[in-house]
Amino acid sequence: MQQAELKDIITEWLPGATFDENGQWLNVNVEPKDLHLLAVKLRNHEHTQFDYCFCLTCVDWKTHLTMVYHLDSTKFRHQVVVKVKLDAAKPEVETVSDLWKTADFHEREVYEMFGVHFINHPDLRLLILPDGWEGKNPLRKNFEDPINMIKL
Amino acid sequence: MIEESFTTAEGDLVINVGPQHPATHGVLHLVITLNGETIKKVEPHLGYIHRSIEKMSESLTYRQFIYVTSRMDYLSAHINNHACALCVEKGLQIEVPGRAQSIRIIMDELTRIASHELWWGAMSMDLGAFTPFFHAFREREVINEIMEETCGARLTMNYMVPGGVMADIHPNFQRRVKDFITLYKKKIHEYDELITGNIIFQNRMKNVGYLSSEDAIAYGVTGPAGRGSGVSCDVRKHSPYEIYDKLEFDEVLETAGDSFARYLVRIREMNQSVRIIEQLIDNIPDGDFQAKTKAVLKLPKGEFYQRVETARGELGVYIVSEGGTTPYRIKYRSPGFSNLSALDHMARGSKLGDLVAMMGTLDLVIPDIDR
Amino acid sequence: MSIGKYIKDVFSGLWSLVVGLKRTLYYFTHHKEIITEQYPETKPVLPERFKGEVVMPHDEKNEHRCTGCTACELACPNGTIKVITKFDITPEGKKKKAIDKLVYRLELCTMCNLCIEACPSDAIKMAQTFEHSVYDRSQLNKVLNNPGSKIMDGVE
Amino acid sequence: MWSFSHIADLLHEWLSKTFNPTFTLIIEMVLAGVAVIGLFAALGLVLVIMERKVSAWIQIRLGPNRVGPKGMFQSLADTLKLLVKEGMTPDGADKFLFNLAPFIAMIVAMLLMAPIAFANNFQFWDMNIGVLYISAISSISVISILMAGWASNNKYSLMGAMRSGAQIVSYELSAGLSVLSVVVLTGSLSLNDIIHSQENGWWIFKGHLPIWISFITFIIAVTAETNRAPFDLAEAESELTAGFHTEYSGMKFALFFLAEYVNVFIVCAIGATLFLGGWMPFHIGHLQAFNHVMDYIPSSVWFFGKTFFLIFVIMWFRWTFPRLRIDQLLNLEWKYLLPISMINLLLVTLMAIMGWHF
Repeated sequence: MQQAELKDIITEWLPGATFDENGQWLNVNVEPKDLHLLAVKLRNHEHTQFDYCFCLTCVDWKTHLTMVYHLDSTKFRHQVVVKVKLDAAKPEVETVSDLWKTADFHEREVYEMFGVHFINHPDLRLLILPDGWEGKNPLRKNFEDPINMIKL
Repeated sequence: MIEESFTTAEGDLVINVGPQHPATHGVLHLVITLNGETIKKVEPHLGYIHRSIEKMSESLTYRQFIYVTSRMDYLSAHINNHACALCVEKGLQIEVPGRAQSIRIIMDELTRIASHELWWGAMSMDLGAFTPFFHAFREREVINEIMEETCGARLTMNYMVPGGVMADIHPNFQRRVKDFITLYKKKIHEYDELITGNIIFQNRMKNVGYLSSEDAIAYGVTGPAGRGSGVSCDVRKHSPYEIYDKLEFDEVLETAGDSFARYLVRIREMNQSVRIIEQLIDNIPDGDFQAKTKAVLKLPKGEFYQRVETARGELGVYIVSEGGTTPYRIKYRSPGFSNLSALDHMARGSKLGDLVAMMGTLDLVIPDIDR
Repeated sequence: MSIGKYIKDVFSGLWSLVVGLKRTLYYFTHHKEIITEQYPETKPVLPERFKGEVVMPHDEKNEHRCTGCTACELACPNGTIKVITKFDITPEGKKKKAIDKLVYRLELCTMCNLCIEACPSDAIKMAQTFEHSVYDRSQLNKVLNNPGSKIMDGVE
Repeated sequence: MWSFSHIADLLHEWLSKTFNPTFTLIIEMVLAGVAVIGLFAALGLVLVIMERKVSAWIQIRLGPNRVGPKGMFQSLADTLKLLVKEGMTPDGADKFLFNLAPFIAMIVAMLLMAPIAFANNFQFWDMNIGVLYISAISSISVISILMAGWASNNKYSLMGAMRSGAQIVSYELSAGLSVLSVVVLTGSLSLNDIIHSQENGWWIFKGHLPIWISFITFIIAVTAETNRAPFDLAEAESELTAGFHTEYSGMKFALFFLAEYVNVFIVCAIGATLFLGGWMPFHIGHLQAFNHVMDYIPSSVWFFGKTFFLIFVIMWFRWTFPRLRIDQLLNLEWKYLLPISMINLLLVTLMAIMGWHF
């Protein structure tokens, strides 16, 4: 499906979504509350069938966080990027691990690295960081670790 | 008191496979709940060699950050470097000379063969056959020597730079690659004699660690593991980079979805890699090995994503640039991380001995998972 | 399972084992296939591109080509190289920047070759040494320019 | 000619002349004990270096080549290292059983030495139920493994021990049945009689297909019984790190290691005795000249040659095959080996009754 068609079909589902076509793929910006709804449609609609989430990550923009979902369809081979702007102080978004199981691990990684809380995630625990790690999120821009800093 | 600590409330045995364990080939820590010999749950605990490569890359320039990625999946170091170089080139819109493209692909495919050979040996060793390990290293050593001669290092080459490759190929390169192909063709049937045809091996592999194609897609299992489940997930085919679209090779697909299918995919993929190298080795175009680039690279503001096929699956490099000399954020979508997430699903209900076969055929490289 | 298939299974299984045994027996009896290298006695011949350690070549007059431009220091991703400069007085009485010390910390080096690529005057290169083990980590901090060395004429 | 039996006879004569009968017996027993322990030590050293060389050559390596000529003293150096190492006992372990287990393994291996005929007329104890004695005693070795696994208080050890228990108990059956087929043909349980029954041809060269089948079953079963690869599930290092001896170190580990090799030697010696004619030289029909040349080779050389050939075969297996899974291991025994060896035994019995063998 071409970018224009994708844009039309997503606008139909979510009139509030905004688009950015400058990049490699179509970028869709949605509100956190709409994410799961859009994800279900993208995953299951017969013309989109985005069944493969090949990248799931987060970007810290200091003022806010952005969740980035890269979706691919193994049937149609079209891609789309869904972006969700999150509040930096209390980032919360609904999980998509029920739709793409790979999101389970990736969301756990984002949870510990950025502190994003995923609502309804089945097993939101630390995955990479050691047990008892509290508060600080290493990939946030304001992260500082004066003890383990290597001084050159 | 011994009895109390030994089992869970349900009477299950919880054992820690790793962080130091012969089968994990690194510091992977799996907490396994066992009922007798049958696995009830596998829970990976990661991070024992997490070096925060993503965070490190944020403070390195676009030339510097490439070398770190050799340390992610150290068995496909070339391909990792390639992915980063491609992503930077995409941002800068550099046209890579044809000579560099051919060299890059030959290097990638040699890396893939070397990686699969090490996997073959290590996986056979996990299953209890020690001899294949040494036999596989004999061929792998030849590739390593080719790498050493041209790139100056055996494992972490840092040969790809934005715009091409760091140095031209060594004068001996073509001859030695051809020698390697001759040797490879002479020895590859021994792999089948030793391991593939062996009845014990086949029984250990068949119907073990079944992963349906739907599950493989859902878990994001890519590379030979995904293709063993019948998912057409070869990035070289569906979104080709460099000159892969002009080359003749087949995407190896097996539909059984078990460990043996994943094994066969890797073995056949080596033959396809040899086929690619044979097409290119005599036709490396003349010209520059590196495009002219500025001394200080600055990517325009924006987001760039590059997908490549490493020996283990799809590697994604996601660069967010703010227009500076260093990336604002880098995400590496490593294949091992997603492949590992399917392990629990595959392992439930199997025997403890099968776990080794599954981990072997998923071809987990721990630094790739932890990054 | 029929009896015929049972017997066929047994024999094909045994045959597959015999094929493997034949292969290992071949290697057991053919000792010229052995690939072991006896390392300390026979040292490996390393190709000239092998990246072992950064060195600064000096000529017979104890002169090097380093201008102290710090390009290598900037190119290094790990902060391995530290260029300490001083000011020489040239015969014309002008002040000229030159290196006092070029400190190289081997323990931090990943042999990525970026410093050598960056060097505009080819002052440093990779050596093919590889036996770097020492008893004390401080021995890995090296000063690359020889004591009393100075810059070669004509290198700017 | 200087043969073992000759030396033993001379010694016995001299001792009888010098001392009274009771004292002679005591001295002879002490000497036998010393001989067994010496044989143990020698076997350990020889078999370890042999295994390392065999594996090295199969794996296109050189193997140990630094200590002594061609690395022949490597295992001696290893033994010295293990001797001076600290033998640790883990905190939660059952200390008594933990320390006892390696000795049980050794004692069982020592007891098995008794009825083996090392050369013509050279046997520690020629008992009339030699075969029965061996199958009875060799079953005890599982106790030491279970003991070690349980007492270590380690989950890997326990699993290894449990696997080993299931394995050894099952494979006893087909090993026993395949031994029985020779016993049936010979009509005697004494190892000496069995050897003498092969005077005009070793059992596997007499052309009986059932004996071939039982020979193959025997080799497979004893490989499993001694926990050697491809049946080394008790210590499967990629699954259970080291199985039942995970927690052992130093000399206690060395004893397990030694017991494994001595067990391999013993089962191969039994295999050589039952199927390959023990110390009997190789004869071809009526080629008198050839047969005389063969007779000239001492009987002990024949015995050790055959035994070491079988040991090599078992090592060859180890360095070629991948390991089986536990359920496949039991499948192999109960679905394949056991039925085959039972039918085979039936055939052999029929042959013996009808007098078809020669």
